Order: sequence, then structure tokens, then C-alpha cells
Amino acid sequence: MSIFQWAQNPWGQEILVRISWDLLYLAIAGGLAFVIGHFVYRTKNPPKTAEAPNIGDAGKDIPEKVVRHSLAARLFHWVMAVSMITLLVTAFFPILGIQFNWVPVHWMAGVVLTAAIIFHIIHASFWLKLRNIWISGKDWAEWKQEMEYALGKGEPPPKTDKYPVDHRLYHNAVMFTGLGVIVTGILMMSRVENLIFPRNSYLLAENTWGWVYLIHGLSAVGLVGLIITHIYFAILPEKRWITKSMIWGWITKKDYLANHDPERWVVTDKASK
Amino acid sequence: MAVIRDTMAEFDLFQPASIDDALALKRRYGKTSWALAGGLDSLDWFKDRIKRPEVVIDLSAVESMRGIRDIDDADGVEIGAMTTLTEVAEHAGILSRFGLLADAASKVATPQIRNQGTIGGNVTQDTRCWYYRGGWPCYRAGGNICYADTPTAINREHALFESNRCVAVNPSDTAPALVALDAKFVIRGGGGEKVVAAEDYFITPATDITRMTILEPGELLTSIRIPGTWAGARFYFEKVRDRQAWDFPLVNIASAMKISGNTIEDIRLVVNAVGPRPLRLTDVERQLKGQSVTEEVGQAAGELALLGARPLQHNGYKIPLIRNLVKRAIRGTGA
Amino acid sequence: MADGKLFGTNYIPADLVAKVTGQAKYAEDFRAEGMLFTKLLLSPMPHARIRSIDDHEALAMEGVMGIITANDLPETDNLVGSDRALTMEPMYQGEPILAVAAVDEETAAAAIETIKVDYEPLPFVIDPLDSLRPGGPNARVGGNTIVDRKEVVEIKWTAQDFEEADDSMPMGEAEVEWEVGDVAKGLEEADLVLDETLYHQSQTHHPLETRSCMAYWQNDKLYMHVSTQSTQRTAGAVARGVGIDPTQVVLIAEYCGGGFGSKIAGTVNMPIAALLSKKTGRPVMHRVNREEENAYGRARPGFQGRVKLGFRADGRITAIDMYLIQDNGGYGRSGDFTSASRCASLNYTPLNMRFRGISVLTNTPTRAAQRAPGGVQITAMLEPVMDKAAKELGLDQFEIRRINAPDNDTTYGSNEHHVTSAYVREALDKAAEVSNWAELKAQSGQTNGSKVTGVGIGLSSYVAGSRGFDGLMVIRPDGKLYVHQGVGNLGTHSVFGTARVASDHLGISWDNTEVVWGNTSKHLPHSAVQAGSQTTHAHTRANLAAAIDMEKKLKEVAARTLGGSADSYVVAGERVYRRGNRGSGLSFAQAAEKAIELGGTFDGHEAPEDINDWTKGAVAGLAGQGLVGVAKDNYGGEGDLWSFVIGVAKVEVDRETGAVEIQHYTAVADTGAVMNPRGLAAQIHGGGVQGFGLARSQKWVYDPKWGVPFTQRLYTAKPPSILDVPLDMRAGTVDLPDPQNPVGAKGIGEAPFGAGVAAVLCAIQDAIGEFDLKRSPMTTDLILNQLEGVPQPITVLATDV
Amino acid sequence: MADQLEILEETDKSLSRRKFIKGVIAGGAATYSAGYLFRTGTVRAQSGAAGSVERLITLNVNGQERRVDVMKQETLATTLRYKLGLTGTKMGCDRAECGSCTVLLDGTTHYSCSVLTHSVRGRAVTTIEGLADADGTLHPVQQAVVGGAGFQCAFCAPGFIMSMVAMVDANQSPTRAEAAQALSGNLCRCCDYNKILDCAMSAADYTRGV
Repeated sequence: MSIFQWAQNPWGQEILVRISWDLLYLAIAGGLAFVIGHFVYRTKNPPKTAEAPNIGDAGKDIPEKVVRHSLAARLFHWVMAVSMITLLVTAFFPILGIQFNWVPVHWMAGVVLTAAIIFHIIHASFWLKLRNIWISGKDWAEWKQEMEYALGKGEPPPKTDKYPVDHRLYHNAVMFTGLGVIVTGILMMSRVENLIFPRNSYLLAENTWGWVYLIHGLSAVGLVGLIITHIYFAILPEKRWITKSMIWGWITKKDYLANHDPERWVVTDKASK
Repeated sequence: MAVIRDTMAEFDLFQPASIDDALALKRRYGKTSWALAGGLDSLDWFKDRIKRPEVVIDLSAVESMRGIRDIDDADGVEIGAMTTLTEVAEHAGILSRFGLLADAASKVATPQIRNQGTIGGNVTQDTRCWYYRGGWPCYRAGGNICYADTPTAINREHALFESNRCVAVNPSDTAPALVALDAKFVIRGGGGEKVVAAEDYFITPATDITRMTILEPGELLTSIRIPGTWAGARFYFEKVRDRQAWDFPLVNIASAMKISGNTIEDIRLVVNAVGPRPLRLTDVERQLKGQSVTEEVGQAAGELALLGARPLQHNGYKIPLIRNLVKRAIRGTGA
Repeated sequence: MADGKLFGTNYIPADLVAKVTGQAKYAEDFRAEGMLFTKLLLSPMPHARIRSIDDHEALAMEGVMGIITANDLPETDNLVGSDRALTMEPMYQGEPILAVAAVDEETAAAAIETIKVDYEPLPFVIDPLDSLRPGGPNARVGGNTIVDRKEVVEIKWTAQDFEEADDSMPMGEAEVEWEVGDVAKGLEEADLVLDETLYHQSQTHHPLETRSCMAYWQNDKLYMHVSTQSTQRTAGAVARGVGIDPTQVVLIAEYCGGGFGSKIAGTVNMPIAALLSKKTGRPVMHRVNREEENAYGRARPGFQGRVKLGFRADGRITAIDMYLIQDNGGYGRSGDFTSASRCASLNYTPLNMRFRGISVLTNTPTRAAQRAPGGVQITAMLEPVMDKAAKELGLDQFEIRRINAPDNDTTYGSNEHHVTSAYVREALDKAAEVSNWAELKAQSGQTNGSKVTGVGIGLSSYVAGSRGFDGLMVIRPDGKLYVHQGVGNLGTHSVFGTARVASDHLGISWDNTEVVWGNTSKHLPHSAVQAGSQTTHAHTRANLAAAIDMEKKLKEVAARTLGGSADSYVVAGERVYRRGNRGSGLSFAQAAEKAIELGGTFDGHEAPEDINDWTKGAVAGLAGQGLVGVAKDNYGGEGDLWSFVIGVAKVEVDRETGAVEIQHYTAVADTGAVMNPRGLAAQIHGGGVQGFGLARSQKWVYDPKWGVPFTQRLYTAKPPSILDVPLDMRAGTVDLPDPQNPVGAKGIGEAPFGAGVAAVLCAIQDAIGEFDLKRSPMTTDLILNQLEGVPQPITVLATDV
Repeated sequence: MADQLEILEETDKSLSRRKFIKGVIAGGAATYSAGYLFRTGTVRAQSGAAGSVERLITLNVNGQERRVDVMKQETLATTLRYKLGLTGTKMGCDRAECGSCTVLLDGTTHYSCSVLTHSVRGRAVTTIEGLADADGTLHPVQQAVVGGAGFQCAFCAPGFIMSMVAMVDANQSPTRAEAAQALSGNLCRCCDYNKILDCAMSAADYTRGV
């Protein structure tokens, strides 16, 4: 098992070609290991479904359907999901031995993903509360507590803000790997025939290309692991209310009160954005 | 890159006497093994010390892979993959029924190479892209670049069609003839025997950028069957090259045509050395059916053949060359 | 052949049976007890400095007996910038770095793969114009040109030089410049002025036998088997390269599998086998493979050129203003471009001429003479322009050349030298007759389906001899004449042909004449190098001089034995006898016996003063073995020796594919009196066909980004095959003796080459119309682009494609 | 699988009853008359398991049975030149691109630089040294070449002559064009093709005895 793939250039110098595809198998294995591990743990200690406290009049302003994801946000998520899956399939199936004409589909899906992410960045920076997704110092403490509690130690963690810390962590992981693949991917388009950039494999210096391929590869296999876990959680019964919200956009008042702290995620008819 | 490109590195040599034994060896040694037919392509790789198999399986002792026999009540022929190009070019039955193939085989390289090179080897040979042959770490060699399609590349011999990242071409002379004759390739492997159309034997980089054919490591091309379908049709083969001996085609063309009166009833038209596999001009064929043989029809067909061509810096000449060769194929004569 | 003249008749070369039975041994065919094998490590980079070499793993391998690098080479007083067998600063991809000797090639190759070389890549350049641009890269750390073969300096042209040129070749500061007459005036007076930018690519020699060597030491003598054009003159080169005295070298080179100028006095790699043999104490075989042959086996320099030609309405050339940029490779300044200026001056006898040139260093293989160095390039470049002018002036291709042709009174070049003889008009007439030009010309432009016919001629010249070497021969007691030849045997047969002059003079049959050649231990005289078409002229003279000395001594021996005065004796019928009394005389065998008794100058115990020291040594070695005839060529003479060849070609160009079929070729030579008609035909046809290769198919290709070549293989370099030559080939000669050679002979190796290139290029041009790209080779793709109006992928000046 | 690989005595290839002819070469230093060492294959585990045969094989060269010690990756040109001392067969390129190494295998021309020696067992190998009679009488083709003063440097001559022999065996009255085709696998860098074709044509005459 190696991490990098090397080659000798026409002058006999060692050059970095890309990551070793062993890492792909490692990522798949890692992702599945986590899933299995978590599932085993989960069957041992079934998740306690949080009770929605009765807060009486305090919740009279809270609508029955609490909007969690705007239409734009949901569209983005699903466009990204589809293009991301397409990219991973077109990238890795040939490596796994399923051969087909993957390059055009791959770069096109890449373009879609890029566009989607650009949209998301703009949309998020101007219309969404960035602090919803950012991670601050106290989040770490909370996350630690959450983990300890999950392992049966300590106090139950406080109810969360709009996005629980683990969601935010996941979002950041996807953000970095995602940016990694698209930035390098755009450069790599100059190495294949495509409708957008002229082909010029000498665009970057040989070693720079090595890094580009390395980052692209690492990010891509990273995403493989991340997406496996993402899908796993999305289909867990106790998380379904979140998954639904990514389809319909809202959660029930009950789920809202059960899982979120109205103090931290203030929802009123007006403020439910 | 090989530091020194001379003197073959060591390998184990096996000379099985039967296909089963050869396959058994292939199974046993897998990717570290190399099947050797005429050896003219293989030994070159070995001497360059770029391809270094641990085990070489020399098929020259497999009698059942040699020779030519009639099939389909003597309308067609089956040619053992280890049959030499000279035998193919001089075989009476092939000369009389499938002159196209004899013509193509007789234009390969030189007499010595035809005396040793086999039909199986000729259709399975690797590309001659000089960047790839030079041991450069290109896509085809497992790298992530095509040196032949860069702003400064010298790519006079390279591809205009079906080039997916890699712009190397298939250099075979007999391959287009066999596609034109609708030949069937018989492949033996772990899963027993499978028969594929000549067209489907050759692949593009889109399918596997490191290979030229569908032949898997554990498989052998054992024979080639030419059905009677095109026996005695009007054939045309032409190979344009820099030297009249020892040269690969700049472009070659093979066509089989059935005409009644002056009307084209059916035709198969294939050009090679323009892409990673012999390029069958199916659209042109469709257009031509029912047409009559005239310069105009030929001209139109030639133009149609160029759809989708993507010339590189140095191979633009292949555009008129393909067009004119198609024209000549329909005209049925060079001059 | 007992009586009757041998000179001018066909014969069977003495070595031919050995050649057709495989008994002829070339350097690589020798074996010795305990012989080791060598493999080289070649530079993967076009220009680099070697920081370090780690070969400990290789040395530890079983069977590896020794490794040498440039540090093991003796210091030599080479010309500035000339290359050596191994280097620590490779100037081109493929230059040898080190050599491994092992028990077999497999071990040596495996050892090479374990050696780690730390290279520091340096800037490199493969196109001379790139190096001349302001701020352009230099091929050498010191600069980009070698002035006067003395120092490496940097010459850059100005941005303005390049702008002014637009599509033509820029012309900045020159390295060499001369003018005869007033070119500006000449161009003014012209009715037609052509300003052409032209290109001729560099070209590897591709001798079929690579420059393999085998060496071993015995009693402090180096026994060296090499592939070399010359024999006696190679021993010195070996000695220099190995750092020993020439007397310590026994050079064996009976056969040479082709050199064409790349093996004149041996090869640069000779010291490798010799030094490894010394280091290991075992014989060492250095088999050079084809890739190596094309790397360090020398090449013809390419030219980028711009020429202004002024013509009077009657076709007379009033002025040639010529600028050549020479692609020099990384080492030793090549003389091709200055030779080219002389050829242009001689072939067209312009009323005024100016030449400017610069030889630019590039990181490509070392250049050296290749059959008509400079002459081939300039002939290939200018002859199509001559045809263009003929067309515009409404003159026949022969006519315009006849009008400008040189003759016996012509002076040429910067210093207005004379030629000894030039029968070019006669040659042109003969060529028109032999090729049946009238009929060919009528076929010009005729079409046959998609094919169109073109005809063309090429006028080519080159130097054809030198003077002042020694002849040495012995009549032994067996009555046979042994002619010792220090020249080489590379297939021109001049090693035998020039001996026949002596047989003729002494009236001895060819059967009783033995030629001694190819081994410096066999007492060979100081000789011309087997190059530049020198030997035919130089050694007919030298051998005749020695034969005359032999005749004189025969008579004296007879006189001393039988009484009377020497001049009362005659030599005939393999006897020396009293005039009028055949009975009273000596057979050659008896004369040899007597000579040994008499000693002194007769049997070589004394040698003439004026001969070369090397020859004196050879005479001493023969002392006492028979009657020795030895003399220096003192005939003298002034002016330069040149031969001329007219090529006539007919081609058929397929307008749909760009394919060219050469259907007819005639070559007619002005090469003095003909020594060996069949050999002459072989020379002018063979040279012509080599020219076909340069005109049509032969390639020299580098990747510009990496500076790595692709034409190191014969199938990518594409020299002509037997199917690329016409079945109808004719030869002729004007057979007019050169006044400065007693038998009238001139050499003929060089001139045929250019005639072949030019005739074919002109014929293609005649068939398809003027070339947009005036360059060679004119390959199928370029022709088709021109015919179809497809933009050419390269500019006329593009190198290495 | 391994048990399928039974070891057999080296026999003629055409016998199909036995499973393998094994060209696998055992280790151990081999020397040859000229005295220099040749590298020998190191035995690999598999081949050991599969068993290996004596690397000494018998070749039929110029009508003689020659026992010779051959590496598995050895080409016929190497065997002829270095093991059997038949240096008349030249190596110009070692890549099947020049024809200097042309020999006859059962009468047809091959580039001996590109034939594995182990694959010619049981075939008749003819080299330039095998053409003339024992008494030195030259083969008609050789006579024709000598008569026509064929070739210049003649490094290509042995290869060309082998091709001429194959040509006249196949066609005793070739046209000049047919002769050129028959010789098109041989390169002459002196480009003496015209004289070579003259010789080929007279070789046909000599063979027909005219």
C-alpha cells in the first residue's frame, strides 16, 4: 500500500503523478468501518428520542412547520449531491474496473458542481446567517460533551442551534474537500479535450501538476468517505426528520422543540428563515 | 523512462504446445506474463527495457493456432492467429475471395517481418506513438499527460478521431481490412471461448487508455474468422507512407463494396492510423448505399468522412488525405 | 589482365569473396579470450552538469569488472569545444557519461540501471534562431558560437534584426563574412532578383555498421579493432584519445561498414574500449547500438538560409548575396557553411558575391563532415531556386546552368582560387544526352489520372583530391608486387583501384599484384584520410611515384647484376631486361633476391629523405624483404581539385495523396579520367540515392520542450529503401583527364549526393509548382498540404521537425 | 496447475502429445570456447516449481547439429555471433529495421536479431557461412554478386545475399521490380541499390544456369 504514485519524466527525474489508488480503497473501507461501527453501537444503545418540552405560550409564535432549508438551499444541496455522485462514479468506477467513456461526463458534472458551489457561496454569504454554520470555541466544548454523553458519560448536551456541531463539522469537511476538487479540477480541464478551455498540458510546471493531481485525488477519496457516512445518517430513522427537511424544507414544531433550543435558534413566523 | 534501452532483461520462457497450456500459464502468471506471437513488437519493448515481463509465453509451438482453413462451406476462411502475414498474403483462397486482406498483409513492413509477424500480432500490436514508445510517462503508460497533444508536440503521425486524452493511433494494415470484411475474432480465456466482431476487438482510450484491444491479460486471440459475406466483393486497399518499405501508414484505407451495375448495394469502409482504432465510416456507408459510383458521390463521401475530425498541429494533412482516399476507394482505383 | 591497361577497366575487388561469404571481419566480429562487454550510460537531458555519480551498487555486482567516466580520460589538446568519449557536462541528450565493463552485455546493462547520476539541468536550445534572439538560451555556459575554432563567445541579434525580417530569415551580426566584387551593384544590374528564405535540416549519417570497437593490450601495445574510414591516419587519433604514443598502437580496420564522413579518422568513442581494457586487464568489446550510433555518431549540420540571387534576362547570375545560419550542435565548429559558400560560388560563377554566416551552438549531436559537407545543403537549397528563375526567364533548366557553369578558367570563393579542371558544360550536355532530356522535358506536367509528372536536374560539385602523400610497394622474392596502402577500405575500392596504377606502370598483372591494407602493423605509408574524395587523386599520384622509383631500382639492380647502364634496361612482361634482348634480364623474383643482397635503398635499409616519418618507419619495417619502391608525391600542381555531378530525375506526384514516385534518375560526372567504370557508377548512383533520402523521407526530429530526439531509430529516421529508387537508373561521365594527375584521375565520393537531393526536389517542384516551403525533406504531408491549400504546420525555418 | 507443468525431455516441437517444451533456463555459469563468461539465468521460484530443462539445446545450423548453451531471452543473432562464432551475420540495428542479420529459417528470410533462439529448435538455420560448398565453391548467388562487383562497404551484403537466395529459390525469373520487392527488407546505406538489383537479376540467371 502506497500513498503516492511516482513516475520518471523524459529527463529521468522523479515526478509525482497522483495519489495511489490504494487510498480509494482505504477511504471506502474507512467510511464503511465507521458506518458499521456506529450501527453496532447504535443497536447496543438505541437512541433516546428527545421529548418536546411543553413551553406553553412561549411557543405560540412558533409555526407548525418550522422552515429549516430555503428552496434555494435545498436546490443547491441536491444539485451538488447529484453532480458529486456523478463525479465520484465517473472517477472511480473505471479505477474499480468498470470501464466506460467517463471523461466528458466527469468534466461536465464538475462544471455543474462548480456553478452550484459558486451560487451557494454567494447565496450563503448574503442571504444566510453564516454564524449558523461557523464553528466557534464553545462549539468544541459542546461537541466534546455530546461525544462523552454518546459514550454514556456526563450530562446530556444542551439542545442545539439551527445546526448541531457535528453537522457544522461535516459541512466544513465537505467545504474544504469540495473546494479542493473543484479548484484543481478546473485546472485539470486544460489536460483533456473540453468545450471550455483549450488543451494545454504544459499550462503548469511539472511539479505543480503533481500537487494539483495530489490534492484532487486526496479531496476526492476524502469525499468518498464523507458521502458514505452522510448517506448512512440520512437514512437512519432517528435522523429522518432532518432528511425530510432537506426535501420539504421544514421540520415540525415538535421536532423543533425536541431538538433545538428556541433561545439559540429563534423561530417566529417572521424570523423563521 | 529507461536509463538504458538495449539488451533484454531476463525473463522465464515457456513454449506451450496447446492453447489450453498457454491459457493455464497465463492464469498462473497473470499480469507478470506476456504472450509472444511473432515477437517483432514485443522484443522491441523488451530490448528497450520498458516492458519487463517476468514470464514470456512463446506461442510459436501452438500448432492449433496456425494455418488457414475454409469455413461456411468454403465461402469464408478461418485464420489461426499465429499464421504469418506471408502465408495470409499468399494463400490462394484469401487471394481469390478476400484479396483485400492479402493486399493489406502484403503491404506490411518488409518480407522478413511478414515471414515472422503473425496476423494475430499485427492486429494486436501496440501503438507507435513515439512519446509512448520512448517510455515517457504518458496516459497510456499510466501517467496523467499526453505529451503528443501539447502546444509544442510533434504529432504528424497522430490521431484526429476518437482521441480521448491520448492521441495515439492504431498502426495496423490488416486491422482495417478485417473490419471491412466483417471478420470475427475468436478469443479464448478463463471463461471459455468468445467471438467478437473485428470492430469490437479494438478499443479507444475512453474504454481503457492503456490498451488497444479488448484482450484481457488472461486471454488469447486464437483465430480470425472471415465470413463469406464479402467474398469476391469489389475491394480497395491503399496505404500512404513515407517509405515504400519498413513504414507504418500515415493513413490507410480498406473498403469492400457490392455493386450491381453502377449502384452501390452495400459497402464497408474503414480507415486506420487516424485514431486509436480502425475507424469504420458507418455514416458514409449509410449515405452511399443505393448511390451510383461517380466522382461526385465519392467527393461527397470523402467530405462526410471528415465529420468530427480534430486535427493537431502537425497532422492536418490527414484531412485531405482521408477525403481523397475515400474518394479513391469508391472510384476503385488510385489514379 | 596480364597485359593491357588496368586503369579504366572494371575489376573484382580483392576483398569481395570475403565479403560475400561472411568471412570479412568488421570491428564487432573479433573475439578474444576473456573478452568483456561494455554498455554506456547516456545523458537523458539535452544539457546538464553532473553533480555526482553513485556507482557503488554497480561495482558490487557480480560480473562487473570496471567503470570509467570522463575523469579517466587523458587530457588532450583538442580544438576548443570539440567533444570527448565521455563527459561531465553533456551537451545533448544521448551523450555518453560513463561506461561499464562486465562479463556480458546483460550484466553491463543491469549495472547501468543501478547507477545514480545527480544531474543539474542547464538551459538548452535546439533551434539556432532561438539562441540568437535577445536573451535567448545558450547551448554552452560560455556562449552560443565558437569563433575561429578558438573561443566560445555569445552573439545575440537585436529585436530589430528579427522585426525587419518578418517572414524572411533575420540577418544579424555575422561570424564569417566575405565579398567578391560589388553585390549591391550586381543586384542593381539584375533584371530578376529572387530573395529566398531556405532551409535544409540536419541529418544523421546512419552508417549500417555502428562505430563498435574492440581493444586489448599486449606487451604494452594497444591492439585496436575499430570501424574507420582511414587506416594509417586513425592510429594517431587512437593514440591521442588514449594518451599514448602512436607507435604503441596497432590499428586493425580491414573493413568499414560505411562512414560517409562520420568515421574519417576513427570515432570519438574509441578510447572507451581501450581504457576499460587497460583498467580491467581484459579485452573489451564495445558494441555500439543504433540509438547510440545516432546519438554520438555525428550528423550533417542543418542550414537556415537567405539568398538574394540577381539574374540578367539571359540567365547570367550577376550577384549572389547569401546568409547561412549553421546548426552546429554543441561541439567543435563545423566548416560546412563556409564550404557551402565556395560551392555556390563555383557552381554558379556569380559576377559578384557576398557571403555572411554564423555557426550557432545547439544542444544536439556533434556535427561532422557528411559526404559533401556544406555542398549537399547548399545544392539542395539553391537548385530549386535556379529552376524557379529559369521558369521566370523562360529558360530551359539545363540552359540556365550552362550559362553560369564554371570551366577550367573559373576562379571561385573568397580568395578566387583556380580549379585544376571543370568540364561542367560537357557534363551537362552528356547528362541531357544520357537521360534523353528532350523526351523527359516533354513529359513535364503530363497527368495520368491523379498523378502528374515532373522533371528536374541538380548540379553538384565538391572537392576531389589532395597532394603530397607517400607511395610504398615491395617486389618480394615470390615475384609479386605488394602495394602497401594506408588509406581505408570503406567500399569505394580506391584502396585497390589506386594500386592498379602501379601495376600498369610496372606491367605486372593484377593477379601478381597484392594489396596490403587495413592493419598498421603491416607497414603502411603515410596516406590521405579516406575522406573528401581525396584518395583517388592523391594515391594514384603517390603510387605512380613509388612505381617509378620501383622501375628505376629494377633497372639499377639489373645493371648492377648484368652490367651496363640502368637506362639500357626496360621493364616489361614482369621482367627487367636489356633493350632488344629479352633473354638478358631478371625476373621480378630474381630482382627481388638481388635487391636484398644489395641492401641500401634497394631493400629499404635506406629510405628517401623527403618521405613522411611514418612512411620511413614502414620502410624500415619492410627492410630486407624485397625490392622496395617508395616515394613522395612530388608532382606538385596548383589550384583546387573539384569534381562535378549532374543529376536528372523524373518523378510522378500523386495530387490526391502527395505520394512521390521517382521513376528515372541519371547521374553524369566530370571526375577526370575514369579509373573504375563500375565503381564510378556505384558512387554516383549511391550518392544520388542517399540524396533521395534527404529530399523525400529522412527526418531529424526533436521535441522542442524536452530537447529529446525521436529519429534515433531507422524506422523513424527513414533512410531510403530499395523500393524508393527508380528501376531505371543511368550513369555517364565526360571522361576528360584532369591535367594535374599523371593518369588524369579525380575523386568522386562527394559530389553525387547533392545532385540526387537537388534533382528530386526540382522534379517535385516542377510537378506541383513552386514550394511555399523551400525546405527539405519535401515529405508527403507537406506536398499534400501545398496541393490542397492546407496551411503548412511549420514555417520554412522550423528546425528539428 | 503446477502438476500440469510436467517436465519433459526436449523434443521436436511438432510432437503435440507432451504438454510443454520448456525453454526455462537453469542457473550455473557457462563458458564457451572463446573463453568469456556469459551471464546465466537465475532460477526463479516458479520455474523451479515447474521444473526446468537443460539449457543446452541443439540447433541445426548450416546443416550441422550444434549443441549450444542459450539464455531464455537470447536472440538468434546473438547465439550465431557470440556462441557459434558465425559473425558473417551482422547486427546493424538489433531492431528488425536494417536486414543485416537476415538468415534463412527453413528457407524463408528472418531477422535473426528479432527471433528468440529457443524458438528455432527443430528448424533449419542457414547463414551466409552456409552457402558455399565445403570445397569453397561459391553459391550461384555469391558468384553473381562477385561477378557484378556487388556492394560497397558490404556490411549489408550477408543479409542481402540471404534474401537473394530466398528469392531465387522462390522465383528463378523475377522481374527487376519483383527482385526489388524480394530485397525490400534489406537496407543498404551506401544506397548501392542499382548495382545490387543488377546482381540479383544475374543471380537469377546464374541459378537458371544461363
